[in-house]
Amino acid sequence: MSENKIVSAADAPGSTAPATTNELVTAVIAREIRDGDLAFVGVGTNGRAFTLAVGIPLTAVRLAQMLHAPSAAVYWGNLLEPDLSSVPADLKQDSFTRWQAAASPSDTGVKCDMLARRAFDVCFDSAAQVDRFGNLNITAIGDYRKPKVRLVGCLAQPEHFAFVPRPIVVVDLDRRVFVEKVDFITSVGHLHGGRSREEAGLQPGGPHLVVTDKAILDFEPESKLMRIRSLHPGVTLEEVLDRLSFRPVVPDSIPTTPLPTERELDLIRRVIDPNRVLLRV
Amino acid sequence: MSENKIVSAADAPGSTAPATTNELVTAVIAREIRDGDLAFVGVGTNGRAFTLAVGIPLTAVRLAQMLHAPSAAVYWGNLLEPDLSSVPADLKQDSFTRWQAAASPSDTGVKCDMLARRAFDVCFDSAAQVDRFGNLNITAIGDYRKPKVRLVGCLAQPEHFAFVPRPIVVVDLDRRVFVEKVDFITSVGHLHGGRSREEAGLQPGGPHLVVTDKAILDFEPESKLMRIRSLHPGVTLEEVLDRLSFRPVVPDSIPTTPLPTERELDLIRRVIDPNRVLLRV
Amino acid sequence: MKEKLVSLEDALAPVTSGSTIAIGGSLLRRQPNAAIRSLIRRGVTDLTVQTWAATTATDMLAAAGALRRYEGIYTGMFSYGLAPNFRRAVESGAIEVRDFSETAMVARFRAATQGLAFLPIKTLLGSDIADKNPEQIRPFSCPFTGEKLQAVAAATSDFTIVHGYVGDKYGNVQWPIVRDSDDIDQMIASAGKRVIVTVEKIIPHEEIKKRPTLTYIPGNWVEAIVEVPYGAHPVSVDAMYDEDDAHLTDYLERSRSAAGAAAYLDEYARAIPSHSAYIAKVGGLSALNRLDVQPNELNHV
Amino acid sequence: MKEKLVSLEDALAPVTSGSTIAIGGSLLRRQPNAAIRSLIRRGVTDLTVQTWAATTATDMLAAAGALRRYEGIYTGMFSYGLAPNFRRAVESGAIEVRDFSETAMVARFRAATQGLAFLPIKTLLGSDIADKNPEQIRPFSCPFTGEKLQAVAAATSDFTIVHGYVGDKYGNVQWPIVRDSDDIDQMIASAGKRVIVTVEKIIPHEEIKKRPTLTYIPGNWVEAIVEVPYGAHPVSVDAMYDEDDAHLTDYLERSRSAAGAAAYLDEYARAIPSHSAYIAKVGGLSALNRLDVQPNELNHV
Repeated sequence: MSENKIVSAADAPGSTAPATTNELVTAVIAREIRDGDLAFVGVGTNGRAFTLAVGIPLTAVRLAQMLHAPSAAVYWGNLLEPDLSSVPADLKQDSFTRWQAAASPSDTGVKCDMLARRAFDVCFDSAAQVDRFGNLNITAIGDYRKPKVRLVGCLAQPEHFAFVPRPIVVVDLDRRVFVEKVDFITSVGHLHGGRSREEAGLQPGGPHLVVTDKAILDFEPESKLMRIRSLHPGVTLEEVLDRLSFRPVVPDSIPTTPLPTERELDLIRRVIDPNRVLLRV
Repeated sequence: MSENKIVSAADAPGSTAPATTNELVTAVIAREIRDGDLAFVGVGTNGRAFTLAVGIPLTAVRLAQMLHAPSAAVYWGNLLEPDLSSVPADLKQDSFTRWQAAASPSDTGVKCDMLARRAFDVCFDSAAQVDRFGNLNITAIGDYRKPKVRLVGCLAQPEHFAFVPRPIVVVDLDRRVFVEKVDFITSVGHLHGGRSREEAGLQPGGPHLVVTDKAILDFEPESKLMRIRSLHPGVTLEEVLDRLSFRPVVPDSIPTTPLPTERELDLIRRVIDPNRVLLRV
Repeated sequence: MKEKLVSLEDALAPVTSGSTIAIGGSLLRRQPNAAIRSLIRRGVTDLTVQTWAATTATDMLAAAGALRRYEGIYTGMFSYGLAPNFRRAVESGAIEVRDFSETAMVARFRAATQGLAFLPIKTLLGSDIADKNPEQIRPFSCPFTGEKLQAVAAATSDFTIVHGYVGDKYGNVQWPIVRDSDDIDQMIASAGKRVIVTVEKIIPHEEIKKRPTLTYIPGNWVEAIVEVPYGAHPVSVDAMYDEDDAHLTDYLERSRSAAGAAAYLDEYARAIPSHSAYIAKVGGLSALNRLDVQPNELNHV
Repeated sequence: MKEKLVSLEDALAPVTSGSTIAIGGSLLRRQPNAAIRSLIRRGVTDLTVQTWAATTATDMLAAAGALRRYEGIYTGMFSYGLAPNFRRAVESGAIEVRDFSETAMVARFRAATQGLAFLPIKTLLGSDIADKNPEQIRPFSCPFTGEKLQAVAAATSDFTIVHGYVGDKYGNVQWPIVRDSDDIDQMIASAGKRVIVTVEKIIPHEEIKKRPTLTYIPGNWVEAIVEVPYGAHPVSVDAMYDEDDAHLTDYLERSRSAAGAAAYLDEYARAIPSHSAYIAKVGGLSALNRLDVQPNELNHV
């Protein structure tokens, strides 16, 4: 994310500095969180992938908790409703072990069952490939049997798209990521568009929003094709189209992604992530 | 059990007194327990029903542990491998809570799954009705919809007969109990005899032995009809037939149930159940 | 987090006649008796209940004529014998009974927990349990082996009522480290659509957060939580208090006739305005404290 | 009870080339790395593995060329990125991969635990996970609703290898009260035919018996138990020690080439006669003690 200024804890932006792209999308996501929502946040890896999968989602849910959704909660890793007011300062195991939470079910099946019985409202997903119908691939690039790039597998991403009503995809805009058709459908989004998802036997749902560093996208209700919802401040339509290897639905008029409010920026910078652990890169 | 002298702790029989019927059948069952066996023992109710369902089985497994099956174990109530050297002295809840054991799985499904994957070797079952093919009824006497006597239901008795290789039925001999056909098949024994059990889809197994206060019975291998295996000392064939409402298989020569050895009696009386808690009535 | 701490009456207000309720507890442990007395007091009737090893809660509902249908693995009084009121009602044909074995009932709760309409078992092949209930137990073939299996229908209910040890105002319920187990309550709660929990004691959320692995019912699953000390009386809460032998004996004695049981319910449920009045009626906390068991050094309740 | 405490080598002796093994641990927690190094040392190969979130154990087997087939939900290095050796082997076509999502893999282990050939899910409708694996994921219809479902085949294996916290000589394994969870290990152990457990520490049976609810793998399920301090190194045992960042970084650095990874395994697995030699090799207990975390006051390990 080239223009996302990387700042250290020492020079965290004051409340008057303009919003970074991470802050911008965090505020957009926060507004999608409703009071009472249970959000599934994955455990992520490191670097930028951590920011996308963990940092932005946790910051957004915490922001929503503080502003309009006090009873919104997350299931993070093994922790149901971890205390988002004290996110661990590092990723070492013992920091996770000591993170206080409402519950830490001993059997991972508890979380799987909650997914399958549709107990979650929102989830966050990154992927190596996203196609125009919002199908995701985190399994393999190229031929599945002898792939060009073997990725991590599946985790619970198929469950997210099968069972969570409002999945939010969080990825950076890139032609290699946004492909016409994913090489391997790990998570079934809107499948082949139209009613194909329901015809495959899945319940209504599928990806709801695609949050990127350049634009926010959603899906056209009938065709289920990816559609541009808003462009981030200073980003042109051409820049966005250039970073997609398929043609999305382009509305006649596209609004600009609303900037975070001063209050939102202040909470993110001063209260939620003062050490820039979550929105570091 | 009329001739089973009820003794208080104060006058527990000395090692030279003749064996009671409870002691006799306990020794018979103990010899059925093999080293390494895992036995399912139910939680029972009170009085004579407790002796049959809990007292005799626990004493028998402990006796087997001390003599020839040191690694035999029981799953009792919620406890996997409770310490049989210190059986609680009463049936109050806190005595169960404090009974030490190797494991006490928090989810009752753990025990159900162990049954279904055939992790048990032996189990003990009492019933209100037992028929000539060893089917059991603990659900209802008379019409299921408007029964003459509503009993407790099912518990895990269907599982015992479906999944445990060597179930042992422990009941007192009584015409009302040993019926031609049970009013309700709670637990499928040898069903209608012959190969009917396997034809219904059940795996080989079903009741192995029927231990009563008058005789030991088993099942004829081909017909699966109940068969007299031995008569307790002093009991005549007529007495036994008189207490069955069907004609069992009667071999030409029927041995006498072997008496407990002096060592067995001594262990039961002096070490395992010195206060006559398990074999009280 | 959302505060869910309410009064017993408010928690149970949505439970109306005709509801299907799953009831927690096993044998003489953690029957949600205070909640059941409250339902009886309000005259809720025509209930379908789903239970594990049921004792007092189900028997009192039967005595009150509030049970239309029963689905479970056992109803009795454990070491006290058969359940007199349930037995009388079933024998009179007043309660529609569907029996299930333990793996079958576990499969039913698990199916609801997993968002599935059924789960497979092979326990009840050839049994009258299946024969009498084709509506909820259906034969089918294994898609891999072709072997005979049975599909048991998910145990879906309108409300789930359990009694737990300690919890916080957000509905997070924890168990002691050393306890009896046989814990169907987590399974029943996970299967529930609207879960109402009574607990012995409300403790600060700060205490809950320190040991999240002891939370067996997360607040996220819970609609309402109520503090009801001795809420399982006259049965026990393991690690906290024992069953009340004298009270249970009296209950059973009076339950030898329908009229006696009705008089018992008049006295201990219908004429009692609240759980605190019930506590006063049975002798007050000083009498109940005598049922307390010694705390285990490992526990923190 | 039967004594099951043996040496690592004796415990693993039955595991031969061509076996199917289920491997416990999740991400950088409780990977049974000491056991895996022992299998590599002995030259066991042609393995099929079944895993949850796999990291070092599976990646080392891949580096050793010991993996024929893999079935699991994830293989990577968690916060360290992709799993280099596994990735290289899969990309070369050397490992047959079958991917499963979390509910699918849970259903597979549960099916084995429940003695069933399959369990139903509805997660993978329309996905390539199902499309590429008709052998283990089959469509069928719900016997009640007729809705589309998928049957996933039971995860049956020859051996199950997990690394636990503490246990007794009879194979009873307990977890700490405050720990990380995501605990697939109980599920994997319950699904296993022959379960081999390594633990950080053997403690007296008398200690186990005092808190039976903390036993997550009962000795009854276990074939062999082995005391292997720091047996998960270079990953962590939550509540006991953290991952070894320097060692993991070195492993990943050397794993940038197949030759580098082979040299790593020569040095840390093949040329090492025992786990105690491994401990000496990585700097001895004094070096490993530096990874220890502060004990939690609530724990008793």
